[in-house]
Amino acid sequence: MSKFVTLESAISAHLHDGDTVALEGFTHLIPFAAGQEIIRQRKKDLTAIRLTPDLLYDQLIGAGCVKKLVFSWGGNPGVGSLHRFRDAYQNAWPRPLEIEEHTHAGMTNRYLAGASGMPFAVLRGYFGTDLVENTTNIATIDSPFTDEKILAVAAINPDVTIVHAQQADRNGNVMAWGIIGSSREAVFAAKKVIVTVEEIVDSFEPRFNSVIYPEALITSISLAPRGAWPSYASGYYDRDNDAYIAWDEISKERESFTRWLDDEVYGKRVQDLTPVGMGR
Amino acid sequence: MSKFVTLESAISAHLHDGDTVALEGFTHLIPFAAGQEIIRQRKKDLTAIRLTPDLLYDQLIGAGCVKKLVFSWGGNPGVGSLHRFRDAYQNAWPRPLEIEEHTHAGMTNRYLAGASGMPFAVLRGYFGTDLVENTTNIATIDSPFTDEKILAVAAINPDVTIVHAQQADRNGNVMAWGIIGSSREAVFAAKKVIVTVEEIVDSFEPRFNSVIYPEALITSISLAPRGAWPSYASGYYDRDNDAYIAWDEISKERESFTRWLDDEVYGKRVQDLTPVGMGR
Amino acid sequence: MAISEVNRDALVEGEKAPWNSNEMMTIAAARTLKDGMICFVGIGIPSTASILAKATHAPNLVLIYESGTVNTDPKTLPLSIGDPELANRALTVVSMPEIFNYWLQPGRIDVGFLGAAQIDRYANINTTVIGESYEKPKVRLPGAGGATEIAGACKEVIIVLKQTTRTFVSEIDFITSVGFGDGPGAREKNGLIGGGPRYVITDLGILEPDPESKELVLTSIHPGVTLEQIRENTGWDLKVAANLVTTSAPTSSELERVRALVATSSRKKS
Amino acid sequence: MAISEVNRDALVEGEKAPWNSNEMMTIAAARTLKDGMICFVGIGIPSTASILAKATHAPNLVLIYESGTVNTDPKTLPLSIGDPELANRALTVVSMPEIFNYWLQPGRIDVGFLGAAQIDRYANINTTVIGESYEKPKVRLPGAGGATEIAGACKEVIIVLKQTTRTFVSEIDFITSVGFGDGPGAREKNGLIGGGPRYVITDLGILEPDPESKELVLTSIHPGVTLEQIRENTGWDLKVAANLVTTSAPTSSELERVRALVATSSRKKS
Repeated sequence: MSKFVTLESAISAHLHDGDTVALEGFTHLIPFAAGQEIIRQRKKDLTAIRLTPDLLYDQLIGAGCVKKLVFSWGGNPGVGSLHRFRDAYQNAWPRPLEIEEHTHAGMTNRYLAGASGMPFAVLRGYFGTDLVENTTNIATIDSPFTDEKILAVAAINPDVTIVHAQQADRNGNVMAWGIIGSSREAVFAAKKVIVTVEEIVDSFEPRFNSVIYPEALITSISLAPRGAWPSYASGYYDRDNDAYIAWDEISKERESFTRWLDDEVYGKRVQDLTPVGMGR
Repeated sequence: MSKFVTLESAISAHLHDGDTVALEGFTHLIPFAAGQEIIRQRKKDLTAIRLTPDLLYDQLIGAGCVKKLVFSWGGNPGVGSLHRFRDAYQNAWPRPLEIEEHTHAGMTNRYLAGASGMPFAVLRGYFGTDLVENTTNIATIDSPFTDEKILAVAAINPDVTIVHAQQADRNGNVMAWGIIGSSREAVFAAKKVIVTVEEIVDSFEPRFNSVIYPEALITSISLAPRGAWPSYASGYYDRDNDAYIAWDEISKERESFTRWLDDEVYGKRVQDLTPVGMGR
Repeated sequence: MAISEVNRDALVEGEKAPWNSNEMMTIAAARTLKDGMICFVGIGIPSTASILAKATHAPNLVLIYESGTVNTDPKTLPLSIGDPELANRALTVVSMPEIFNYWLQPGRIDVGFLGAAQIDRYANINTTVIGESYEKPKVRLPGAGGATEIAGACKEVIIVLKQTTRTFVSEIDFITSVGFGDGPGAREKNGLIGGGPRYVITDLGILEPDPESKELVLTSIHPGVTLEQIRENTGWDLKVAANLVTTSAPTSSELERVRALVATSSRKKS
Repeated sequence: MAISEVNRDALVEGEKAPWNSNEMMTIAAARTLKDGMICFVGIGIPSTASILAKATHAPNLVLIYESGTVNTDPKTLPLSIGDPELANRALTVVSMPEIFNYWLQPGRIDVGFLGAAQIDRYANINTTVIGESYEKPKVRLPGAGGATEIAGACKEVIIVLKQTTRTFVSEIDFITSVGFGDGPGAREKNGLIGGGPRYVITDLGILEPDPESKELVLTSIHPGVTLEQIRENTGWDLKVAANLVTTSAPTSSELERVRALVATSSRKKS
């Protein structure tokens, strides 16, 4: 069966209520189209994992899809707060939100452990902070070679990892370039991998800082041009900083957010962009 | 002071008797020119670290530069044995050789720990083999999250790491592409980094599978065209498999090896290829 | 009486100064960066200050952002830590495990640049929650991001924040990133390999840790600001250096550059 | 009497067979690979067999070499594990930490392909030293390389080696890579997540572990070879399957392909 399917089919077939899911991409290549399709399909009770929840998870949280958030930095970069995240955490609207909080170094190493098939990874971090008393999935181990205590963080192996990338080739391999964040580790760590791409090409051209995800790692690929907007896809479109600034207003009140949800998410349907001859 | 110096100056200034040194590159980009300059300068008592000693360390060992070898696979790939390594280990010629033996996974994680500034790295490996009783710098730790025993390997932080790469730019950044092996980790793990390159360019072009070593990591850069021969430099020349096969004969007897040393190493002087206007 | 934030820009001899307090803070921060340093940069004022330093006295500053952009040379102010400007103008872009494990963790970074919501006398900082309960905070802040390990591993750390009794508090509500913990020996006890905070730069002055006690000491006061005003904006009994100096006023060239930079921001303020 | 290696190529009904024993071994190994498998390949016969399988019945075989070449499609036989042919014809080339930690260690590889200098009845293998002393060996072999963790983590392992009393020994001199240790439960005790050896393919026949005892059992005998000959070339009392079969003879197409491949080798033999 071809891995090329519509985004609607991909989310419907591979993401289930109650799953742990990581939508990754750091500032760049954030899978917004996939996130909004999750909202449209009214998935619920998700454990949503991501270093930077960003607008993406503010939307999912505000729409009531998320039961628990595992993260390391929850703001609107350069703008301010994530109002829907705050409202859920502080006021349980539209539902109570549990959190599990780490640092970027901790989260990226948790994915790394997951990618490596290890129960944990080791790093220097957390010691001396109040995170030690207030989070889970960390432990202290004694270095067997030196007189030091080292932090261990538990592996994360999401049921589903979702990433956006610039290109897929016709064999189902995927290429991303530019800022990649922790996406590679989140992909290797996952049980299933859903990818959205800007474009399907015959073959890849060399690029600086490129990462190729071989077909063997990937569960499904969907064409989703501008699928990372308002974040960006290097070589295709730039970050829409104005949209990030505008989100502050949209998300500030429940009413304006709900209106946005109705107009921009529930009121729209994902376009069927399955390339001719690829699956279905 | 410019980082661009002759290979002779680089080895003379930065590698000292008794140092631990890693000449890395896996099949590809093996720094043969640098290795032979080490022999010419009659460096001694080196602890020589490398996953695959290859012809490179067979030459250094036969020339008497090496006190201890830390490695994971000591053969002439596809051809047979490393005769000088065997003769040194089994017959102490030209001097006794200590060894410390690991697996590729162990060695690459030892460099990774060194690159990460950690005292150790963790992996699944070694358990059940006779390596456990016969090597050092390994330990067993209990996973703090699961009921498992995990192998820890001690970090390697060489005094000097030497790598060959295709290109340096005029700012002293270095770009390698193709098979990179454990070179990146060996570079990040080192106290000093000596690089030889095929070419100095104004700026880098995008390549598949490229790695860039920023100038900040590098101690010295020397121009050494064909400096990886008889291994290869993707985009410049291919592996000289015939030379690998011929080494079997050259190295088999002490006499033929000594003749090779005299003719091809001691009898030659590294060419001064310092680019005009770069240092000195 | 604490000076309100709005009138901080009109302090110099009763007249409106030719700079505002943000500009003074940014310029003072930029001046601490030496040419050739490897600098781990956060977004906001740290970013403005680093880009300013690279554009002026420190052209060989190596700027690294946690998004993975290594040796980048932005000409406009990024809004986020991974704006296209940062990626497009970088020598190379690497993954976050490489940035955190290979660059930051081994102590390879000369200077880390942090902001904060709260700071205490030992330069411990809070960016997690305001209020006494972690579970039921008064205000939920973004959290640690890269700050915890930046504070732990960089050879030195520079902290930039506005100085008020809300930010300079005798006890912070949550230790997100360790400065000097509870004093001498605390960093070593926690295995933090970096040197800890070197400067705390505010809109009113510059503080540095006492070499012995590790407590922050006011060492420089920005032009037009009084010591009394600084004391009134600090939530503890602030120590003052015997040789307290006045920060050099921004030069016209520094001001020109910082304003040109801020004008490139999507938000049109630094 | 054990057959010498030199006359193994002339066993079929007293005449010279139209193939040699290396070819039979390579072809038998190739046949075990199923289309679509992810295969971690060592150099030598494992490489020849994998490339042969991909060129014949398993075009979607994903070949991964420890040098970091992922999904490569070599048309000539590599001499080393990182020949230009492997790198140039790969989908991507990654670092060794990525190959060992992200690809191999989590059990993502379907089949690992190993050679050996010695093997025992539980398919434990030695590639380290010949002789009883590790410090003073009779022969120092190359060592583990990637084999230890390949044997540990792949879903299944295929071992290819010539069968003689020097290679099939009752006790190997050094356990470099674990097959089934000392029997049932040994892999679990050592935390080895992979399934262990699935086939041992020699120039004389095919052995498989008994599902219960984990001891190797002869399940197939190559055409022209006798059971007696196999017993004489095994250093322990070899168990034989009740339903022992004869390996299908190489087809002319298989022979043609394997010879064409071997002709591309720098060494001109597989």
